[in-house]
Amino acid sequence: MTSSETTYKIRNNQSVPLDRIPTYDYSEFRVLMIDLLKNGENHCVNYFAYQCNNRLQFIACVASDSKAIIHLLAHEMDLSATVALQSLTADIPALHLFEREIHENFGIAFTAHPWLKPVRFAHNRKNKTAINDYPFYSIKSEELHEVGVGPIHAGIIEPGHFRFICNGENVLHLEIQLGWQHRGIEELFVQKKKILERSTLAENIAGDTCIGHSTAFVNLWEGLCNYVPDESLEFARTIASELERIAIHTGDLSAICADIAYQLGNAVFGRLRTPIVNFFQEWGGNRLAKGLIRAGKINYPFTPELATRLLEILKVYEIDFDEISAKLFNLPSALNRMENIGEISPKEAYIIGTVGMVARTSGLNRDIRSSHPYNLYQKMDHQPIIKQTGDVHARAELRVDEIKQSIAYLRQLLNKVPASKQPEDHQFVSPANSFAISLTEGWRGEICHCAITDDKGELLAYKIKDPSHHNWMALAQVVRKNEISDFPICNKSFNLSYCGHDL
Amino acid sequence: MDYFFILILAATLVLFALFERVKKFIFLISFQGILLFGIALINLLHIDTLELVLILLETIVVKSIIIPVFLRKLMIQNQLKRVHEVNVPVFYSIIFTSFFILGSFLLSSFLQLPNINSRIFSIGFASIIFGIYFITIHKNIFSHLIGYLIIENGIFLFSVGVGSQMPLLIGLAILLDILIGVLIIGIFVNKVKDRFQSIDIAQLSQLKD
Amino acid sequence: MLLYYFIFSLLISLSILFFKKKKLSNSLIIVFLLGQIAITLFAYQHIDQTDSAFFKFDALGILFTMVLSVLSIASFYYSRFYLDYKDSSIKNESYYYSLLTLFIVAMTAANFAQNMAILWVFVETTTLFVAGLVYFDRSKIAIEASWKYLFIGSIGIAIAFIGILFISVVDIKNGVMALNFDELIQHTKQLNPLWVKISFLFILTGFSVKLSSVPLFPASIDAKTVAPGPVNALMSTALINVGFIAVFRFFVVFSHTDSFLWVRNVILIAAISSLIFSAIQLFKVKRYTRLYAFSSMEHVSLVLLGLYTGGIAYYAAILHLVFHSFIKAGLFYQITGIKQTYHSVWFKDSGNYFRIRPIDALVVLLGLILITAIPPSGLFFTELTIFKGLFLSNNIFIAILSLLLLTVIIYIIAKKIMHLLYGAQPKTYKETTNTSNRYAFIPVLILFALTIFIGIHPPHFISELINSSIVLLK
Amino acid sequence: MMTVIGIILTLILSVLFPGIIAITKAKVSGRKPPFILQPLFDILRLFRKTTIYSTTTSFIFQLAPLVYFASVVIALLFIPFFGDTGVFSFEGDFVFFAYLLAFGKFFMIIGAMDTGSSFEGMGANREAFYSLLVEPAYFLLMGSLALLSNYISFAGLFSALHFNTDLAYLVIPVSVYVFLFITMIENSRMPVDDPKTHLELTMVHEVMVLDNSAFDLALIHIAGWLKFVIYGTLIANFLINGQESTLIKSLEFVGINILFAVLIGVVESFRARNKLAKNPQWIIMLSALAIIVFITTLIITSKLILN
Repeated sequence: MTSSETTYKIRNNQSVPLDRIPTYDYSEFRVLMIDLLKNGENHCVNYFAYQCNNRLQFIACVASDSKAIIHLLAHEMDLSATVALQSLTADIPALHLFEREIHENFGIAFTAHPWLKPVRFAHNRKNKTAINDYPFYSIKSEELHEVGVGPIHAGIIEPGHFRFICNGENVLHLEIQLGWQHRGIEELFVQKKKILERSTLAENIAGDTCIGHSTAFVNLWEGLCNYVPDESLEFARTIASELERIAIHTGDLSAICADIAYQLGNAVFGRLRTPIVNFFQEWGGNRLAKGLIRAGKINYPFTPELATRLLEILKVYEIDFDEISAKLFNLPSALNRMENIGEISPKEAYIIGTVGMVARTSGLNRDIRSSHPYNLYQKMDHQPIIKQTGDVHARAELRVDEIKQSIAYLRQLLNKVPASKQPEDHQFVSPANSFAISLTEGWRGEICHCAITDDKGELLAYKIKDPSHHNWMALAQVVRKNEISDFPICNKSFNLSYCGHDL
Repeated sequence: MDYFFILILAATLVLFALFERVKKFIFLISFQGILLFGIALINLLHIDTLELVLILLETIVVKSIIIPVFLRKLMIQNQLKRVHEVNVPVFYSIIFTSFFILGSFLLSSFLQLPNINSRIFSIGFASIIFGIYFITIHKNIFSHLIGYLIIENGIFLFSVGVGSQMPLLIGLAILLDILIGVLIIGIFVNKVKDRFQSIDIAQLSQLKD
Repeated sequence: MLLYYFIFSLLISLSILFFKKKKLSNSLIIVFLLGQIAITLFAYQHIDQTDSAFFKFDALGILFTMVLSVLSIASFYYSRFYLDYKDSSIKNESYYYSLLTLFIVAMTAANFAQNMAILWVFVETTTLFVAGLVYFDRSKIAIEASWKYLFIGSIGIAIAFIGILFISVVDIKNGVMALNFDELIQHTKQLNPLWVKISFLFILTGFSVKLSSVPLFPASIDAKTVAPGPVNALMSTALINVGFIAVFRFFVVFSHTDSFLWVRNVILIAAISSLIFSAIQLFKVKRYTRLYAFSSMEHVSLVLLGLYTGGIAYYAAILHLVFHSFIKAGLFYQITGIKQTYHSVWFKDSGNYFRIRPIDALVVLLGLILITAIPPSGLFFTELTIFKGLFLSNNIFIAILSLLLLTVIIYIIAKKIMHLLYGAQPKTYKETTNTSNRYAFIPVLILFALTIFIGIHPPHFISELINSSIVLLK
Repeated sequence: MMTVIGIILTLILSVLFPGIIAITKAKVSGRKPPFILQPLFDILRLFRKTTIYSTTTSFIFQLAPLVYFASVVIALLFIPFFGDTGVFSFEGDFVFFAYLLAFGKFFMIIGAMDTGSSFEGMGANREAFYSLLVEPAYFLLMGSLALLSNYISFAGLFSALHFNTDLAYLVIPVSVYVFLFITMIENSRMPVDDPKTHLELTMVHEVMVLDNSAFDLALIHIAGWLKFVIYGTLIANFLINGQESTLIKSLEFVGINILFAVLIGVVESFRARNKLAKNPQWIIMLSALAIIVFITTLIITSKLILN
């Protein structure tokens, strides 16, 4: 029995009847998962449980990085049965957070899990009693001291608590506790029935990845309802996601410069971001592109005039951008703050299961645009940019290179603007007892949305996985052996989402 | 006037201890070449054309142009950016270096050497000591090459300081030695990098029994 | 004359490198060897005559060049086996031969150098060629060894240069420098005693890479660990002789100064510490190449002891080097045989050599007897003379210490070689069709026989050469 | 007379100083600059607020800003202007001057420790360490100058600095360079510390005064400005020692100080801050340079004779 025959294989943005997904005993499931994930080309994009008629269904989605397929497999258990499952984390550490989440939501005890702590301590968890002494990893020593930072920060960032164990200025260990912004988004998806409400929810999963999450949602929904979007829709979505990438990467570069106190870079990159987000304003009336991406239609069609305007903006943008990025990467004092700081080796990055930028800076080729292409990426031959060093410098350089790549893509796309139809509401009918999955490469990395419908075709469960999900763990790892004062720059170079994790 | 060059040369030693970027090392090596030319020119009393050409060749052409260009090539080929791994923290290195410099100036003042230009002796001595120190604290063979060049510069200073007239033969010999030495050692840096995927000296410890 | 020799050998070396033809290389090598013999004979004919301003055919140079010429014939002979064993390409082969030729030329030149700068240049040149030859294997450890040799050798030679600078300043006011040894000996009264002392320290330190003595011995030991056998044979013998010549020429100059006692004490310290280091290191060695390399270090320290003792021991020291050259070269030639048998030079992979290759084993046993200075080895007579000198000059404590260390060293060497000869056959050993030449041991036997013969009955010309080379010593 | 003019100029300049830096930085990065007196308005606003003290602090915390401010004001009175002596002047006053500033800083540090916050402890630790490292550079430099001029008071030292030998051309730029960066370190500016950062883990000086508010904070800020001008004046003293009229000297003085502020603005714009672990080695480098100045003065004064 080889794993290739034992899973249901699905492509990105497709749906499948639930009964087609092979269901196993947990022990079999476990062996199969280990078998799949020991292969370096696969990584788990989602593993979750949902409740259905007093039974607990577990579905695991394992994407292959080389073949454009996603393996689906499942196991189930009786809700009343209090069986302890043997944890997969010991074999596949990347799964630790999925198991913690399942443990939190359904009270499943995983044996041999190294740190079975609630992920978010949310009000909708199984065990609703408060935790008095919140467990934090600690080391007893006279020489070490603990520094707790947050959840309220000096800068304007989202809430998160960071617990450092330091030896003098050096960090030995960092534990990150998030969950302060838990809004129950996944449940809201099920509760809110209107598609407009759901679209709005998707836009607000993570404020800085508005396009990424809403694209994932609409692709998922169209895939579920077997609606084939026309080229103009895909065109608009591709343009928007590349624009978002440029805008946020530029803003990140500005923030990195601010953290290393490079005033010129901070000012210039900060200024450069503005015309890009202002273009969203011109296009769809919102600088963060809210209301732009809708299932089955686009309310603000992309016109050839907009294309001309965008090309002008990019032309002006590129001149300044090239100059300041060349300056930044030739400035010794700036390089000293970036090189060999916050390093993550390819091996570590693989074990943690990093995705997106963090993976690509550590030599892992993980880019949904090339491995599971969607929208217009299917027609482009996207070559991911890979860096090897995995330090702050690599992450900054990757941003610069990706911006350049995105600009090139935009120029290529803008050559031919497809004509748009008048926006009209399509009546989506979702099939009963189905599962759909959508993978999108947001600027931060791979976004995974999964939907499951019940016998009436209503949403039964909706699962979201932001790229931050895994990458937070990577951040906690990279600060080790670095100085505590280098934490802000490491954090900024990852720029992970708090609310995307908290959901 | 030669004090001027000598003291700036002393300052470059401090900078060698402070800097960590390969690019800056190469710049300093090149800069030292120019300083050496200044010192040699001022101190050689009866200078004839041939000797001038030789010194010019040795300092400006070889030390501050050919070798830096070659090192630059090495740096680009091996993607060297920084020389981080050091056995002694830079902080202490700077203190040590200051003491090397102060010590060698005081020593040569104290010794009052009869047959040697003690100004040049002091800085040459400091360069050699510093070069050896530089090699011992670094774990990276590219920095060892830099350390070797610092020692060679110190030796050049010695040969200027010893006699007001440097025999042509010795000049030529040093020139040849440095050029060939650096080229061959440089080629070996490449080989080591190819074979070991790193130029960390810790890799080179298989021979011990 | 040497100029023609250089041009001749350079042409040969370059044609070997460029034509890359096996037969042509072989005949060119024979031509070169003939040239080498010719220059040796020419030098012997023109003893004590200068050759241009930079070279002089003096007795010591001639003696060591004779040794070198004999060994280079043998080395080229064994290189054939080594290269066959390595199954190397014609490209590598011509690279090897070309470098080996140049290496021999550089050593010959260094032997005859009369000018300090020239001596210095040629010693430095040997470093470059040795590094190239050590790198021949292209393995990781070969890179490591050649890198270390090159690097430490370059630094050492730079240090020696400072020493040369210090001693060469004879006329302070006019900054006149004497670079010829003969000229310098006439000016010894003008030398500054402090500078003399410091310069000898630098010179000894610098040439210790070649001499394989304290302090810079590790580089040369590492290089000898991985160098090809025939190259190793030259490095452990002829190159050591070059290092000795370099130090000895300065030693002769210093013997005319007031600081001679100080210089001798420095030599003593170097000798004793080398002996101690080699004894300690021998406990740790796990490879035959390293064993032989440290054994060379031991013999060098005995030679240095001879220099310290003076008188009749000068004679013994130089003769000791000649014997050591023949015996050690023979042992290193045998290494190729061991390598062919076990495909390794590690102790753990070897054993039961007597059963596997009886004749070769017999030769190794003979080599062991000779290198540990058991009679009829010539080394026995020289060591006896050196220690006699030590006792007579009231250095009883030093003599006893050295003898103790020597006992330890002999014990270790004998034990390791006995392991090779009679130890249990290693599991890694695989019976192979014996590819080696069955008569490969004959030249080694000739070398050994030569040692015994010279030891028992030294030919007149040898004792004459040695005597005239130490005549300048005070 | 000159001293009075000097002090008045100093006070005016100290108010303008942060404004000039801010304007330079804004201009360089292409932003709209703030009004030059904006920092002063901020301070005035702080003065109107009520000071709030944490319940865990003792009187030391309340005293610290006052002591700090007072120490800086007194230190100001030691500075000589245009070749004239300061208000106070005695032999060895530059040592006293250094200790006075150190005394003020010491109080700030124990004030920060008094709050018991781990951040402020971290900041105080860093600041104390950097101040300690600056000391050798300062004393080596002043010692060298004293050796060169044969005076051991500020006034005498600056009045008797004669740069008539070639080597003095080496002494001036290196001394100015070292002094410039001593100023940057003492005032917690780039590249050692970044006054703009608001990340508690990377701050040095800012984190130390995290708990101070209103009046106390205003005092600390003003003391910081004064310190800038004090060092600016010391640097100016290196360069102004001709026989011009008071007016020209005053203009030169103002010019040098403005130039100084602009220079700081430019330095802060065009480079990134040091990695925190690099700071100690960077600061000790100043001492190494001071040693070279020291050797130079030894050679000039023939204490060190090299043939």
